[in-house]
Amino acid sequence: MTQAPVQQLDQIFVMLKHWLVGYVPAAAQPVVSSLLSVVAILALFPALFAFTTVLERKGLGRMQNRYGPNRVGPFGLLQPLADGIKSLTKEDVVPRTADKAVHFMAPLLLVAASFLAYAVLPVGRNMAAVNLDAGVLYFFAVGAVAELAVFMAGWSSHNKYSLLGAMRAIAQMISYEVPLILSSLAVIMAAGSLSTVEIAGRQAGYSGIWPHWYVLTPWGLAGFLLFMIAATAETNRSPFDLPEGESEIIAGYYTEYSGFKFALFFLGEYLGMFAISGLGITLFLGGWSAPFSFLTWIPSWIWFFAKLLALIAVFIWMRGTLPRLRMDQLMNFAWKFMLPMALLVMVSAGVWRFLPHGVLRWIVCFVMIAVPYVLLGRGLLQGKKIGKRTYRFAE
Amino acid sequence: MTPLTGCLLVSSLLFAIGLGGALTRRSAILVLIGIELMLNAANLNFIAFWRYGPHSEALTGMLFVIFSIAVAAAEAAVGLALIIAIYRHTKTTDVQEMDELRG
Amino acid sequence: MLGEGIVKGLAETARNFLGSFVDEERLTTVEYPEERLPQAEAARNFPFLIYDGDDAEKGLRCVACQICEKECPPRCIHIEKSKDKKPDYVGKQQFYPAVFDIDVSVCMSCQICVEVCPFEAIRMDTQFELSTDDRFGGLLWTKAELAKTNEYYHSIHPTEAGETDARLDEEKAKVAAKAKPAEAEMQAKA
Amino acid sequence: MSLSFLILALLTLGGAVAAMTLHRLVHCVLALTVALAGLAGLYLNLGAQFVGLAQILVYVGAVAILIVFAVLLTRGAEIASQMDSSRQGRFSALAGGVATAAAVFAVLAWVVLHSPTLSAPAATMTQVAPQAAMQQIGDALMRRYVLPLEVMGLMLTAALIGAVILALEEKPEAQ
Repeated sequence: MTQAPVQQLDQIFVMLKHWLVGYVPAAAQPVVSSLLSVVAILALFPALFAFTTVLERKGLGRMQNRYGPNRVGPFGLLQPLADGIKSLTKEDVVPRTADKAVHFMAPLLLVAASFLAYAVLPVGRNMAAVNLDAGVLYFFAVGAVAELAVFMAGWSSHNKYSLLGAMRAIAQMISYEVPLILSSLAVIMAAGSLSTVEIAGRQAGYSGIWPHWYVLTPWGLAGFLLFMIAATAETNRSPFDLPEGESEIIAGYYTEYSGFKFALFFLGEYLGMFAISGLGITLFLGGWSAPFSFLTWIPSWIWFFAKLLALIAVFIWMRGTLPRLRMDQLMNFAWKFMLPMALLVMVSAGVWRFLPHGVLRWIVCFVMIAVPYVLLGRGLLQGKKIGKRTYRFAE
Repeated sequence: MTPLTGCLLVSSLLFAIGLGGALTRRSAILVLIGIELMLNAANLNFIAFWRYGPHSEALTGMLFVIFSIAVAAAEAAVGLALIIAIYRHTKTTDVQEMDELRG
Repeated sequence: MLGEGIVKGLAETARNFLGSFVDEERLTTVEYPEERLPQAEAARNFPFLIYDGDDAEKGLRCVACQICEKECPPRCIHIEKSKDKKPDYVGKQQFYPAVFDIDVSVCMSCQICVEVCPFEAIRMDTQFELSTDDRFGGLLWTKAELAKTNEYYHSIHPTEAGETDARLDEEKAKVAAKAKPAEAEMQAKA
Repeated sequence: MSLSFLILALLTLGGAVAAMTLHRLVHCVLALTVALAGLAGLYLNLGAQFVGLAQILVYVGAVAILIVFAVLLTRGAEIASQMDSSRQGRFSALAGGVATAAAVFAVLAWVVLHSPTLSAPAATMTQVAPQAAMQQIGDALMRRYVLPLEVMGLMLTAALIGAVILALEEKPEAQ
């Protein structure tokens, strides 16, 4: 008897959509159905963005032993509203030498690309806007468009800092896309599907109380960590925020943007962060499934957003902790550490698949990743690049 | 006009545009862009024939395009590396200026 | 091992984050309009003019000598000397400033006017909440706005005011001492 | 010939024309991106989901960015139109190129419109979109086409190394 209302709560949005779609003529139903999904995404994630900006500023403040915004509204929760009004009423300055059309299109393209990525994210049971056969591929393809938007912004501004920022951003995004895709490839291999819905579904089972999440395997854990590091770089978040390093190149590729376009860049960046966190959750953290079998009565969409908020908190935590990398450190890290480790994770996932269940495969897979990690780390640290810093002074 | 004919016409027009560009433009990078366009025109043909032709379950056209995309990526990488190497020596990307071997 | 430092750093920030909720002492922020830090005694901002007694016009120590006007590096002081004279604190007849304006939007708080003033008439204020919506008139202070009592001076810079008063008293005593023998002589002659 | 096909074809061809005629190189590359994205849309429209997405991933995400990088690294040649107008005989070269392209298009179009196979009744053609599940593509790649796949991997590696060596800065000590 208790099962029914729980399931209804779980599917409440799906049922709501069906109920709404039922009111339109049959011919228009597919259009209306997808429009409803789009509207839900367009409403939900910017709201999450607004909430996250407060969360981030308050969290960072607490890490630095200060309060953060607490004046606008209760606990400063209306701060994003004030920020939004501020950026909307500001003058929109376009440099005289800027390439006007490209300059105008760049933020729009970035935000559009970021929104498109949400189409394949299953935010709950039966709650993906589209179930694409090649969902993960779609996600990365759309992500590639964001790179172009960043370049357009940097180039069209006709400003050396913008161009530098754009070059840095592209170099970084291309470099980190390799480990990002390779580490998700391990999951794709294990799940045997490119569909995000299918991958999330594969992880929904339980052994005892433990879920079948890929993160709960040695290669999955390593893959998840690599994925999140690459995701941090991909979304230009600290400590990989070289493209917009305030202390070096002002604001990087959006130096010449003001007012609402600046806000759009901000929105695009955060949307990208949510989207890639959502993909990380889908691939490694079991999507919408509950972490323990006795917690399945909580609706699936609550679990997805709880995990999303947890990952956002980790992003904020990292931003509050780590200093920005240098460009050569960034590239060395991508190609000399991330890439070999991501390849190893892939091999390890294959080994995991073909070894029989038991302690043996745990040990083999763990050793396969841990030993190269230690050796690689030692090699990198002994090299002069990340060695102990020596200072030289002008004589 | 059947859908297949439409696809083929679009593809041949795309090929002609790429060819015309590659022949008339003198920047090496633009020549490369023209070549890319011609390659993509061929890809469109493969996909169109896979879609409307017989034996679509064999996926031949599709896989050919997949391989072709991979080759195109490699070609672009090597081609641009060549252009950059030449630019470093001659400080130009004009294909007309690259006439050192002309007798 | 690679990543050790990162874990340590993450632990440190986590401690700060959680600690700030448990231990209010950690939060060093003083939430300004409601609470404020006590100002240091030597704090200074913009100059003001001191007057003795109750009447700003009568008790103003300034004698319009215009030294401060000449010394002011950004030239933010404007003084117009009076035609008539009035007695100063020791009773001597002196000019007084008919107009004494300071443009605080120009003033750079260098305190040179205070140092050069021979009459202890100009001092630095500690008032800093001076924002106004009139950026020309609102920041040009006239004599009436600048004049403040000696008691106010005592309240903001007690030590310095004490020293100044001691010096003034000494001077007054000297003048009185000079006046006394003269008086005695006069009496003797008489 | 659906409306979506027409729109995508126009987008592709417009992008291609712009890519071949615009003056600034970066604009050309952006137009090329539009053309390639339109082409990806055409693939998706034709039911080739994997190829369409791979097209976006590879062309928009990698090739376009690569060309942009090359443009920025060869900044001396920023304005392509200056180059095109600097010499005599430009007009005849232009006319020759366009004429060749037009001739090629004429031949191709004639063949397409007069081919007996293509002008056969539409009934012989597959009207239902063929199914190409990811599983099938993967199977085909790993079984029937495994040798080409391996060769492709080898070629990509060779291209990677070759491109790096070509673009590598020549050190003065090497002489």
